[in-house]
Amino acid sequence: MSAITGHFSYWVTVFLMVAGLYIIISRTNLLKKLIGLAILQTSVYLLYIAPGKLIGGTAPIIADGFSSYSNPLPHVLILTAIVVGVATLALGLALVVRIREAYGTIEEDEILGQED
Amino acid sequence: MLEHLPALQVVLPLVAAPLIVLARHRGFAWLATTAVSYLCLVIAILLASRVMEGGAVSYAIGNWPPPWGIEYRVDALSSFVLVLVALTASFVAPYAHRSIAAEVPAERHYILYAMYCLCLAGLLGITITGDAFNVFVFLEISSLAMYVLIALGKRRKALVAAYQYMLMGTVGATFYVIGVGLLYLMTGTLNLADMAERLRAVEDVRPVLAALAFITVGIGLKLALFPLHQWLPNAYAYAPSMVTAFLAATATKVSVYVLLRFYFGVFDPSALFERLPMREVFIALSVAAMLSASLVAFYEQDVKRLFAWSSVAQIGYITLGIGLDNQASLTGSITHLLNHGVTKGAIFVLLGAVALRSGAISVSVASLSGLGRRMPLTAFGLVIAGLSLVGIPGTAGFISKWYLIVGALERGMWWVVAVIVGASIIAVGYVWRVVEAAYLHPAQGATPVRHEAPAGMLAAALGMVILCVYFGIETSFSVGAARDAALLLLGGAR
Amino acid sequence: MKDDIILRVVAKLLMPFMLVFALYVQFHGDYGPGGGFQAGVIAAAAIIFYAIIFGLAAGQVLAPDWLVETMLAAGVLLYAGVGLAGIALGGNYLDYFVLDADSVTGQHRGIFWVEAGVGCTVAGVMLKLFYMFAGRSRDAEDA
Amino acid sequence: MAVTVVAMVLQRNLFGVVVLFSIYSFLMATVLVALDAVDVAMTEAAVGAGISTVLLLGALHLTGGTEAKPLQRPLLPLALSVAVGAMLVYGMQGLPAFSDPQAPIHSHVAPRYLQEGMKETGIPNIVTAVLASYRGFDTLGETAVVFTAGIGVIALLRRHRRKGK
Repeated sequence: MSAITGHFSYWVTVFLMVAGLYIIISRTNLLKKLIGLAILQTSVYLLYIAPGKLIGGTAPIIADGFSSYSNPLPHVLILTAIVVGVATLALGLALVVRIREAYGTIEEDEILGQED
Repeated sequence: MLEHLPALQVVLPLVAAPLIVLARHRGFAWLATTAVSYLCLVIAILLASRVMEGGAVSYAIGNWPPPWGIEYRVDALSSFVLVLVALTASFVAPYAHRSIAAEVPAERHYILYAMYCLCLAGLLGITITGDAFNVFVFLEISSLAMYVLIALGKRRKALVAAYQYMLMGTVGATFYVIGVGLLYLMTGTLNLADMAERLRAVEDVRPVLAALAFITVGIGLKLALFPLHQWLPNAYAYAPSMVTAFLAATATKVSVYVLLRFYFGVFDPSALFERLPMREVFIALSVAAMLSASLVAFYEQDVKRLFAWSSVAQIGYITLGIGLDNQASLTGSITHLLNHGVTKGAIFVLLGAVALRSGAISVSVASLSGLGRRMPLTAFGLVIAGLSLVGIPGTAGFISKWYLIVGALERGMWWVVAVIVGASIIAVGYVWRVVEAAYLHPAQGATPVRHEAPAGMLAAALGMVILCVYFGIETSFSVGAARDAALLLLGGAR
Repeated sequence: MKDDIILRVVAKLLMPFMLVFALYVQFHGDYGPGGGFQAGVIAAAAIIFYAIIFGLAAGQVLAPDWLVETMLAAGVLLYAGVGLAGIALGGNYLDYFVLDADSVTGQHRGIFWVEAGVGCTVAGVMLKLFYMFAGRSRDAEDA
Repeated sequence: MAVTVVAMVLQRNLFGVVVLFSIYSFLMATVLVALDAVDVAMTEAAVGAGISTVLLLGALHLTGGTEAKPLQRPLLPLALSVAVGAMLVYGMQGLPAFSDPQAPIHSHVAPRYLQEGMKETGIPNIVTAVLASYRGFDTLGETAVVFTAGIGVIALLRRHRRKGK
């Protein structure tokens, strides 16, 4: 039982990752693929942050009266990851907009069907 | 000042980019880019000589001792890759001036140069850092810059190529983060050296194996490891010429470096290669890449795509050395990073010159006819670089293939030797198609007028061609440093 | 949405508070959650909000394009510059200890400027992104 | 959260997907608060539900519409994704249990931040201290990433007086 509950957050991670990856591979719409990518990236957040939590601990802001804090390092890493994620998303969207203007569609198979 | 070289190596191009954006001036942008590229080369060479004399250099950023702070670590392997990246940059930057003018609208030039600086900073940062997460951050800097650079290509297909590369590259980077996350959960540290030490004490190997798988696939996507190479031919073919040259010579090579670093520096390589059939997998994938991509190249009509496929094959050679996993083969692999980087860089730089003069949006093999008359020096350069690609003795390509063959023989794998030779013969085939078109086919239309590329471009291009020969004859730096690096990876001295 | 008086009034009222809140998040990041990145996003959001209600042109009067473009470069320079200051004062790169005689004050100073750099770039980029996407659609409609 | 994700996979109206994505980000932020990651939660709410949604809507406005076709062969991608997921599950079996104070991440490196961080930097919010000082170089890189994306979007989307087209 503890193998299930003890790793609950991991199961969420796995589920999100599979869903994100599935969207990326299976969809032909370029915009939808980007959303899949965003979900894939968010799946990582839980993988890092959940293990840093200590039950009974508090957010890592030092204050009197608390002695047990959750691990701050994953938070820092994921902050960076979020920022990188939104940067990638913005760039991807810009590309999609340009592709749409150049090809008149954002369906991958239709684009690949068009000759140059 | 000298002790700050590791930091300056990365910070200089990183600072140049916002300065260029602030100035918004084409001439300044080019000057700054070129100056920074040369400075980086000087720094890289100084660092390499320091490493050769006194062993690895460690630099604690923010003066926080590792593993709490981020450590920069220059050793035999990373200094070698730094030299490769900076060397290519210093040839491509002066060349860019004319090439870009012809291919990209003028108001985007300064952006392109800023992106180029960021990309350079990213690649150098990946190489020099000793911190697993810092690798990811700089990987993203270089990748985002790269996507933009590709998308600036002239044809609309460049956009799609950039999008595809972005999708696969980001999935790769995310996999890498997952892999690093697993390792972090098992060791509690992000510093690579510290991680390697603490990983030995880890009893449960399952997360480590999963991390290995994720990092392999993630970085494999980035370095176009067969069969994860789909993005590469399009990206190379549709990017602006100078971008292709820079990308082909450096980006995949730096990814290979990351893979080497993790395999031999973090995971315990002996346990790794004993427990899993990694060796067999790598050899099989490499062989498949070498043969299939070479064959595709042989039938390709577009010259840039032809050499892009040839890159997929050449990456096969490099990963083959990892799969063979002995000192000779690793020396071969690492030397090939440099030799192939220089060779491919030279080829794409020359093709850029051809594209500039032909004015067409793409260069097909047929359109090369009469090139020997029109642009004799360029055509001659292509022949030399092509020979180096094939691996004719006296050129750079020969040296690294020689070590790979020695490595295969040490393992007693005769059939691998046969594949190396076979793939080289196919390479003779596709290089010959180019040579044949350039020299033997009569030019279409009127008598060809001699019209070489501008002097600056030609000088840079021929400089790289000379390097192809230089590294084929004078091997004390390339092979010497690569051997040190291989020893380091296999746990020897230095 | 330009004509809705309630929206206009609310927007005008909210704007300064959002900007002040951004500043609070920026400088209070040492003691509570927040920091340069979050502050940058909030500041950008305030202006985006304004621009959505009063139109893109009005937003660009508030934060003109050249300013935004300068901001996004200046932030990175500021950050990297703090690092170089560390070298100039005899420490390592990004070494805050040497920024003041007292190392803790030095740390404080370093973190303050670095966060300011982050906030500057992030606000600039987020605004720029919005301008780019919104400006694009306006052009597309005209065409 | 899982429900919204499934809905996102199924939904073919892209506007719906974007709205769901926004909700998903808010839920993610809530979970992050529960896990003590207040800084991260704040960022995720601002970025995921705020900026990303604005950008997605902007792009949606420019590209328009719904997904054209239903899927033809959904099985292969599904198998591939599940295989990758299985790999992760395999690796996770060996990870330390949830909230185990003995786990390596709690016993190595991080304690110094928590115990000495306040003394060494004078900053009570350890996340800020680590972000800006201990791992300041990561943050410089992160700023550079944002900068790159900003310049990149300018390069791609700025209108120029182009000939013809």
